[in-house]
Amino acid sequence: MSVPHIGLYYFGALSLVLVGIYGVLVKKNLLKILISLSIVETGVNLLLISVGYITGRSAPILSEGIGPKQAVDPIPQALVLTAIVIGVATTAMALSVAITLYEKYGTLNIEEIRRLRG
Amino acid sequence: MVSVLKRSLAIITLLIIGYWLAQGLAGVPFGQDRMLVGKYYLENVKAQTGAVNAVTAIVVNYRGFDTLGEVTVLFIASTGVGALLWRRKKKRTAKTEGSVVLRTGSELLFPFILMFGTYIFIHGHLTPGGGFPGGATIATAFLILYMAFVDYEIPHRLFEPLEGLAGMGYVLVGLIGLAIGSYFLFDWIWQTWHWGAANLGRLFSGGFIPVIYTLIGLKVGTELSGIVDSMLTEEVRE
Amino acid sequence: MNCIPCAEYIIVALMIGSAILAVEWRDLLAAAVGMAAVSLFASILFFLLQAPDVAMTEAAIGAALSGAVVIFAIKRTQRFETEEEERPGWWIRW
Amino acid sequence: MNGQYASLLVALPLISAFFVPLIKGLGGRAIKYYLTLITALQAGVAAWVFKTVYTTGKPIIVMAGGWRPPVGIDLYIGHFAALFVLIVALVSFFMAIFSFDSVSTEPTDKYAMLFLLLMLGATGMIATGDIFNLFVFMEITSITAYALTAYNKTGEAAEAAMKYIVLGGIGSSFFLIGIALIYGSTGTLNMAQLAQLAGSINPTVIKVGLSLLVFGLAVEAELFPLNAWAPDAYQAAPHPVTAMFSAFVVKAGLYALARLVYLFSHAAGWDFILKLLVIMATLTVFAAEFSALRQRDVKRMIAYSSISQVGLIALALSVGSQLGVQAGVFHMINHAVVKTLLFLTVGYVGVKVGGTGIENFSGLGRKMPLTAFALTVGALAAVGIPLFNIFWSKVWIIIASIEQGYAWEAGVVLAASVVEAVYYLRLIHTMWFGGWDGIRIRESLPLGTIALFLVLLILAIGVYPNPFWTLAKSAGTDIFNVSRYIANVPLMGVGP
Repeated sequence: MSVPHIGLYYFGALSLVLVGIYGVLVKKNLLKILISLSIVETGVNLLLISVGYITGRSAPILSEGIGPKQAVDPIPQALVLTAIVIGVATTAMALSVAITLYEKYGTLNIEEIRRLRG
Repeated sequence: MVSVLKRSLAIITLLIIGYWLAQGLAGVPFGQDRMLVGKYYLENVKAQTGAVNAVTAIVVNYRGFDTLGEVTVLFIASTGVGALLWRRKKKRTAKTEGSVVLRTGSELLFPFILMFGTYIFIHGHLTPGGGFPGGATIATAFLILYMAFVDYEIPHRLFEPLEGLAGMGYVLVGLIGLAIGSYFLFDWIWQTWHWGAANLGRLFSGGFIPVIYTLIGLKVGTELSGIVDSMLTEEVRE
Repeated sequence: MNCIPCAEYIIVALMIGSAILAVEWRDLLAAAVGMAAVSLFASILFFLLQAPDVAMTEAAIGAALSGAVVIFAIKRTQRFETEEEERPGWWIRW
Repeated sequence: MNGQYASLLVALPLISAFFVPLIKGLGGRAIKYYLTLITALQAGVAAWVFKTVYTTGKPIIVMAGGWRPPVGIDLYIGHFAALFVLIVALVSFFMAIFSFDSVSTEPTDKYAMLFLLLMLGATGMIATGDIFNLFVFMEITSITAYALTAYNKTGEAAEAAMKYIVLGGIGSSFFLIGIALIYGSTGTLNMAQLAQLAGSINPTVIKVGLSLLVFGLAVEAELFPLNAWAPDAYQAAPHPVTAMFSAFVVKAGLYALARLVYLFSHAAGWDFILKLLVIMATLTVFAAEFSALRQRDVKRMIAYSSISQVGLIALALSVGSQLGVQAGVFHMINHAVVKTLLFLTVGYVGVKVGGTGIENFSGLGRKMPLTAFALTVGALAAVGIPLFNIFWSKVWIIIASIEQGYAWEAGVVLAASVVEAVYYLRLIHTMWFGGWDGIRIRESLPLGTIALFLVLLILAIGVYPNPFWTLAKSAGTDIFNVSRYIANVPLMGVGP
């Protein structure tokens, strides 16, 4: 049982994911839970990009002396573009549900909402 | 007391998850060349799609199906937000007008931000950026207007049909590809007609990438400003 | 001493710090700003990882627009997390 | 016609959904007619695809953009996908008709768009051959599902949607981390190529990555720790949407789960994933059956019953033998038919009588005889009585599990059937022998036709199971036989 060695970027991404999940588990305010979810998403995106990084290479825009051998992996970048947009879509959707809940129950606390619903 | 218990329980769970994930990540070391399909893209992107920016070529051309789905997700979000916050009569309820600086500045900046957004999505195949940041920039322009003026609203009659039309345009470009090149989302402009092969690396190249990015930019801009509008207008009670 | 690596360490530390603050602050407006800060630092990291497209998208969509949308939602609901006594057994019922 | 025209399965619902904002001025009724028309067209395309695949015996590979996989994204419409795309389209068509009576909440145009996109998402999840594309379609499905769950704008609906969003958000993040790990160790996202390379991946990475993928999909597939959203969402969503959730949204998740798990069957540490799935599935069955017993609301009760059946399907899929997968697919087909019928009739009662509490079903046999008859057939079928369709798939699941030495798994199936019998018989008793308030309600002709069609289908499968069992067998083989899957995808020579 030794803690595996991972790089700085992996560490940063993983910490974001864990901090976000902590927020989702512990917090009771709905907006806070959504903010935490969005932090998790940012962490996952950072993780994907770091998986595609290759030390010492430059961005995959093939002009001015940057050939195929000098560029990082472009696929994760394309994936993350998609994931970012999906993330903001989910956030917007979730916030409008939260607004509806607030209009119905007058609170954003999940415990309170449960109690009001019975 | 309970709170402390809860927090420590959550932290223990997280440490287990984190350890588990780190175990997995250790098997994928950072910074190494593990490209397989990626190498193919980098080697063939210029010849096969006419784009210089490999990420754009992947997003629009090689993995265009994903992007179609992504546009759909944003469309769903704008539709869903519209459906949930739908009221028979809606109006802006902001009370404080923006300061003079904000109002004048936003009026001055508005056309320039629009132009910048357009620039970003038209040049997507050459420089970083593309339809999504471009569209988001356009939405930011409208966001600034919303913040500066208490009664500003986007032209709904124009925006909602535009949103639908841009989406239909994307699918239609794909269907034309199906008719011409017998594959859905086939890049007929580049691969059948060879337009723009002479000026690789300039604006008029890249096959259908600029066309699709323009459609995406329009769609993303209208959708995101539609979401902002749905969130900022509230029900009027008579 | 080369200073690109130390800048990386500083940015990662700032990013994690703002994430923790975003989760812990009771003022939701501040938490929303913390969330936007996380996105902003992440977009700098994307830039350092040679992903300019992603960096631009993250800055425009992740930091600006999602922050704005969260702030609008706060405006339509309430600004502070309510403090109240917690009862045991919450994790069974969720 | 060229096989590439199967891409219309995705293009048609998309372009018609984008068209709705242009015709929203025509009013709600016109939009519902439009919705019915589009779903009928989709069913036509799906029927053509089904016919092509089953007469030629070869899958249709749609290559988006003309790029051969793994460079481009391919849609793999094999025996399973062809069958289920047809089921998705047909159920959507029926539910579009049902929407005339049951959905009156404004704004109808947005409902129509979301409805079409839910159908699109499930179709895409079933058809896609690329793991990230699967994620995109999963998000399309789940975000539409969030919006449709909250569509009624009641407090319960909003709370159910919120639960779904939080669990779904965590699930999709896990799924994406899984994709990152698996992409990082193989360099490809195409399912066929992943299956080729599966043997060479680091075992720790595959264990962590695959269990993350399983957890991510478990939200959609309603497996135990992540299915807390399901009963609430089923109860609060508009009635047609509930039927769609149960008939194909969860099936799409289960299929994706089975496909991904069997793709990696050559990888080290694969047995670990199967064990994990068996545990999750068993817990799903138990938790759902015992919750169903306590319910006073019929829609919620059927929702729990649906979840427990989903657990049974997952059990069958995770036995790890060809027969098990085939039995699971057969159960999927039967479950889709039966649950469509049950949610259709229960929803119709909810619309006409004004609620789905058990008290509303008292004397239904004389109030709405046709609906009550259909509901009874559906309930008897769900219990698994001989001469009804689910009997056969349960028998096959039991045989498959005994063959693999999982005797206790067969016990789980039997115990679940007993518990189901208790609460369904209670419902039937209330309907036929409960007090009647003397009111007769006129039943609508189109819905009666649909219900009778489904009843006849249930009886047909129950009496002549062989043709359907043959269908399920070829569809199940499509999932289980990975080497044939790899051989069918025209992979380009990229990489080692």
